[in-house]
Amino acid sequence: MAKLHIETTINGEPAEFLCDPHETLLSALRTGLGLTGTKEGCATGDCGACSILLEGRLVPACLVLAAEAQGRAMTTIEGLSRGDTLHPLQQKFLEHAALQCGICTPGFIVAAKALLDAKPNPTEEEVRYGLAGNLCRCTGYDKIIRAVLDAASEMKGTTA
Amino acid sequence: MDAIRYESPRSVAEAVRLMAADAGARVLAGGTDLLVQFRAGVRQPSAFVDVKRIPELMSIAIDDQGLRLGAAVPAAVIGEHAELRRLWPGLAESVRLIGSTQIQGRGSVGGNLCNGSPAADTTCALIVNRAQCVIAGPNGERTVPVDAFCIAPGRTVLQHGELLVAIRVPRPAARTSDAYLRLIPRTEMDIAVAGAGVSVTLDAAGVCTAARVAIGAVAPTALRVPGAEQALVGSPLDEASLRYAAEAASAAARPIDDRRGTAAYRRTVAGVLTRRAAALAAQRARQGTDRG
Amino acid sequence: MTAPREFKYVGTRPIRHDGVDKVTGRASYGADVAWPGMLHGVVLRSPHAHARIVKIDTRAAEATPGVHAVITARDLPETSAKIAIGEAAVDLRDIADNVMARTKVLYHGHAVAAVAATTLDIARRAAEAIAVVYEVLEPVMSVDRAIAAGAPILHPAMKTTGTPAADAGGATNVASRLELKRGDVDAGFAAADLVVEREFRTPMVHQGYIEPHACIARCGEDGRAVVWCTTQGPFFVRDASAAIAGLDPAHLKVIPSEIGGGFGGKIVVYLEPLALALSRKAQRPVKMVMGRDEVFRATGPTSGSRVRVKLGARRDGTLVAASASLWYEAGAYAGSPAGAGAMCALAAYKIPNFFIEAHDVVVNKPKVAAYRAPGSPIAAFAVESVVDEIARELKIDPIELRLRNANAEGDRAPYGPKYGPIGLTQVLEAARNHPHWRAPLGANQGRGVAVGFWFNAGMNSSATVTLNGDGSAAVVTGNPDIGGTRAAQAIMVAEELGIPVERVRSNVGDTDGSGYTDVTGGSRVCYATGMAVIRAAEDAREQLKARAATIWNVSREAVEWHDGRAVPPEGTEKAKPMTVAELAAEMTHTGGPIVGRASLYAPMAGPAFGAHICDLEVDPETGRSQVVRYTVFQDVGRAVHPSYVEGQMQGGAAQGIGWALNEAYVYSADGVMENAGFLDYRMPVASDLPMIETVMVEVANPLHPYGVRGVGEVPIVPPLAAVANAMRDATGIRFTELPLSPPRVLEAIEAADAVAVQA
Amino acid sequence: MATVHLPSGLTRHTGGVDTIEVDAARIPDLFAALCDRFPLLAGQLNDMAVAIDGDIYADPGYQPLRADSEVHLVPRVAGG
Repeated sequence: MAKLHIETTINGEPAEFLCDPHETLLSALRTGLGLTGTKEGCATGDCGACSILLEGRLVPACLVLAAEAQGRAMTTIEGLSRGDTLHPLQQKFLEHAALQCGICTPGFIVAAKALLDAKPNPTEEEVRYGLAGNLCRCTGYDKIIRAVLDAASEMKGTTA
Repeated sequence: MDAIRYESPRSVAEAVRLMAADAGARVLAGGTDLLVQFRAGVRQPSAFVDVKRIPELMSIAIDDQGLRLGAAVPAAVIGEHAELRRLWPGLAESVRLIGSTQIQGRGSVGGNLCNGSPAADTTCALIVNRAQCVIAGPNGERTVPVDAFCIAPGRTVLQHGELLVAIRVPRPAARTSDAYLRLIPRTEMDIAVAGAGVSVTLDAAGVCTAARVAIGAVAPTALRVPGAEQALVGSPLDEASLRYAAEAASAAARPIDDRRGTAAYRRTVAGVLTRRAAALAAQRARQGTDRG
Repeated sequence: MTAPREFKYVGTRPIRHDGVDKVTGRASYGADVAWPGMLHGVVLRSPHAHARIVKIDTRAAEATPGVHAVITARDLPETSAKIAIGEAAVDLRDIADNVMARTKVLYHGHAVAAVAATTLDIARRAAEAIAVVYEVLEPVMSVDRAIAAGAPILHPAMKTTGTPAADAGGATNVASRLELKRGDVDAGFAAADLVVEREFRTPMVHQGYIEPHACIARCGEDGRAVVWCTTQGPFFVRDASAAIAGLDPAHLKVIPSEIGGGFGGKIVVYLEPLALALSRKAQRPVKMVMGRDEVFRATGPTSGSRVRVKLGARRDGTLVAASASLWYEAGAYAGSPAGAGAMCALAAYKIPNFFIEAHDVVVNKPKVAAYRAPGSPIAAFAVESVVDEIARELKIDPIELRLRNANAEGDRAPYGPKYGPIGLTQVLEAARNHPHWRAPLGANQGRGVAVGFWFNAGMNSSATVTLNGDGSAAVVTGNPDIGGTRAAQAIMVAEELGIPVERVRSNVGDTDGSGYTDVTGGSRVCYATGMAVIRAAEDAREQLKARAATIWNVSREAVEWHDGRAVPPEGTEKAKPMTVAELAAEMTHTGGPIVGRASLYAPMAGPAFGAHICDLEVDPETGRSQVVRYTVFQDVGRAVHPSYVEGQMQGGAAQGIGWALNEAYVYSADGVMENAGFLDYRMPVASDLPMIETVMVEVANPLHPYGVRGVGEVPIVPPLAAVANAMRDATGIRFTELPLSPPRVLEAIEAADAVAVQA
Repeated sequence: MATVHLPSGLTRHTGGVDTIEVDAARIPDLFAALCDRFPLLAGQLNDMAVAIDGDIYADPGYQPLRADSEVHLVPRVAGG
């Protein structure tokens, strides 16, 4: 089975990998490129743990073929912090204890970034519906929503 | 997994050639249904034909004729199109209801239609907006009304070698508007247990001169409900006419029991949603500025 | 620890230092690891819910290029060792048969064979090439069917243990029966002014952790093996996997990964013994990761149930008699939490006369595992619903009625011993005085209240506290950290040594690196392991005091300790107080490195109570409902890190709300789960819930130096009834079967309207 | 003399007796005394947890008893 050679940009850096034609982008990220920050919770697009940004658009990496990434730019959780400074969302998730086991946290932070990019000053309801595609079983969502609202107010005006 | 191919045609013609040459090939737009079925072993394509690099399938255009919506345009992109949301609020609503934000980043109206689910959110809204499906195939292009596009659960009118290129929606007449509502147990993420789309046109006095009603998840395909339409036409869309329309919708429904809901429940709720969608469409039509 | 102690760090909310890895995606979970030369393992699972295995032919699979090992139950030794799993001792024979079926498959998805190959695709294709001949049997899919005359028998040799019913005898699907009695229940009911009896049903539900089970195992030529896996109990994985795979536990090390949620479902083993057996055969590491459908079909949900409850009360609301009959699905093998349910059912109330019987019934569904306060939510759903009916009937405020009957210190628990200090009354008073209880309700809205109880576990824990030359410290325990317990442990060490929390790193050790420790579960980690951490820190502090004594040449007893400093006795010349950092810098010449150490067996841990208030809005035309306000009150003993205590209260409430409203295993007639995925197994999403307010009540637990009580499990107990009581308030209908799905609610509303029309 | 309370499930092995005074310094001695007096109890006790003056020990081992200890035998419970 001949593998495909895919050239992409991931977190601002060129990256290339080999993949099977039917391989998902999630599998290519985790095994091909060793970026295990994006997690698999269901492989059917229903849990949000594999959320990434593909050309700036929030998508489930488990429902994208790795081959589709040819020539496209992606952002994963590993790309959110700059050097040793965390993204405001990462910092607020820690300050609000908005995570317990943490398996859903990467997906939530990437989805929250996409939400704040589109709506810098969201209401609680807009945050809840914007993040309805990310399942969390530990927190009951309360502290996650507070962390995102807090990050939004801190980031207002600055495009992080 | 013998050799599955990945193709990424740049034109409709190239896509048609690929589809015609391989009966096992399947069109890949958002993949939110196809890749789940592939992963579950329900579908074994011999090739994925990724159509997202073909301009005609990825564009949105509105002219005085109406809307031309590329079959592969992601729901999220449609949701951000202000003019489309203004002219067809019910259609925009149905598109926004397809899954979560993540699914919206991938799922398309064309994909929703071609998956052929009786519970598909956009089909009812497309039917009541008199949409037409633009199909390209080995012997050229043809157009099919959306009411006839899905023929059974998971089966559409597409022949071997054909693919859905775009959906055309005529510009709404003056004092016309639509609405789409669905019933899901949670507030997001679920497949519709029942759905209803309504479009109404009012005259200057507020009397309904034309109406279209379609209900989803209550039959092998989305259903138009002429009985409900007749109940609305000629009335001022008051409580009584909406109630008759609801009863007609419930009567027309042919639901089944499954893991998502009971038949009796779907029948009742199809009526409730028809009444509420008709009220919302009427309110929008009354408020609507002249969109002629 | 009687006098209330002033704390410097306990009760503060430091940022957990291990959190940075989690928010940056660096934290390593079960499936995140790949070892050189690794093969991929997959499991072939039964397509039948109940069948005898006639023949398994693996030749075609073994011949597939790229396949390095194929195993069936024949590759695993027969074992009947008993092994402790949490407090309950468990017969490994059942766990081993559940890991891979030997002669019979007992549920759809039951493991039958496993394959290891160079790629997942090859392994999957090879698994499909394994030919299994089954003799299909009629499946038993409910308690009612299991106990009906002539029902198929899952385990021909099964006898009802415990206190079999009088008419018991012969082949049965009732694995055990338990009785709890007190006083004269008939006399009690005779003396009651009001008797209310209802029968309740709940479906099988799953813990719903977002991380599927995953592990990687390497078995060397010398029989020495290592397993990296996501688990709540690395020591149990070591001992059970060794026994099931036929390895010497002395040669097996288990390294717990970060764990992506467990709630009791990751206390058991499913993949680890198979990965070890495959690796031994292939002589290469083998990685196995479950798909979400496998997690639903073939791990350990909690019991579906049928519970009948009858309560008798006098006109003034005093409960005088209670009887309950609990029937819990055990799944394919004995072992439902029916006993725990029986003991928790009446734990809140002083009822002089009661009779409770609890049955553990096998059915052709996956073997149930623990799910957060196992058995208690099901029992509370029934009892708290009937208590609500009695309050309504007698026109007494539902909190007032509960206060009148609330157990307090010195009262005898239904399961026997007297309660120590417990906070039920304080929790109920906090609920009654909270603005939520009096807030106005909107149209179609209702309010419900319910209480919940859990024992909280003690058991075995070990901890070491290692001092570094700069005065910082590292603590190591054997408990995987699901809910932030590492942060609490850092606080405890900081408190005992008097150093800043940021200078304490907490670590989860592997089974070689930490002393034996029981599972993370039973709400025990902050209590029991916390106690070991405190004693280990005290041990380190005593060694520091001894070093100060050496430096000042005084007796050890004469050295005092205040606020992180060793203080010399009055008048010792050339001696000034020394900080931990100063003492640690000297440690290599005052006696060598300092390692504080403690291990202990902690008794059952100070039971805890919670009360929840739920406001629910119901759409009468569609039966849809939405939680519009929710407040959790809970006796936490002492909150070490309040943010993570609140997190447990909010997370438990959300799971309970999901259980009440939309979650359920839906089975076809032939025993196949029809909604084995997150689309149709509907767990609450962010937009389904309001903010969940938390009110912590702190009634100190005398068994813990800081008064800590377990907090993890109580919060899932009240929501089922709190939501159902709110539904009753909103619709006027008493629902006795979960989930309260829109179809079920609308059907009842329409039926009630029809009756109203006729009346 | 420790006072031992048996759960109703075990009283069928003791002819209905549910409270017994036993002279024992530690749990193993208490179990031995119980089994001497009620042979049918043998083998029934090792799956039980033991509450001694309110504190429950899932694995009672060699726990000591005070002269006036109150002991309850309690079914074991697995946490979640």
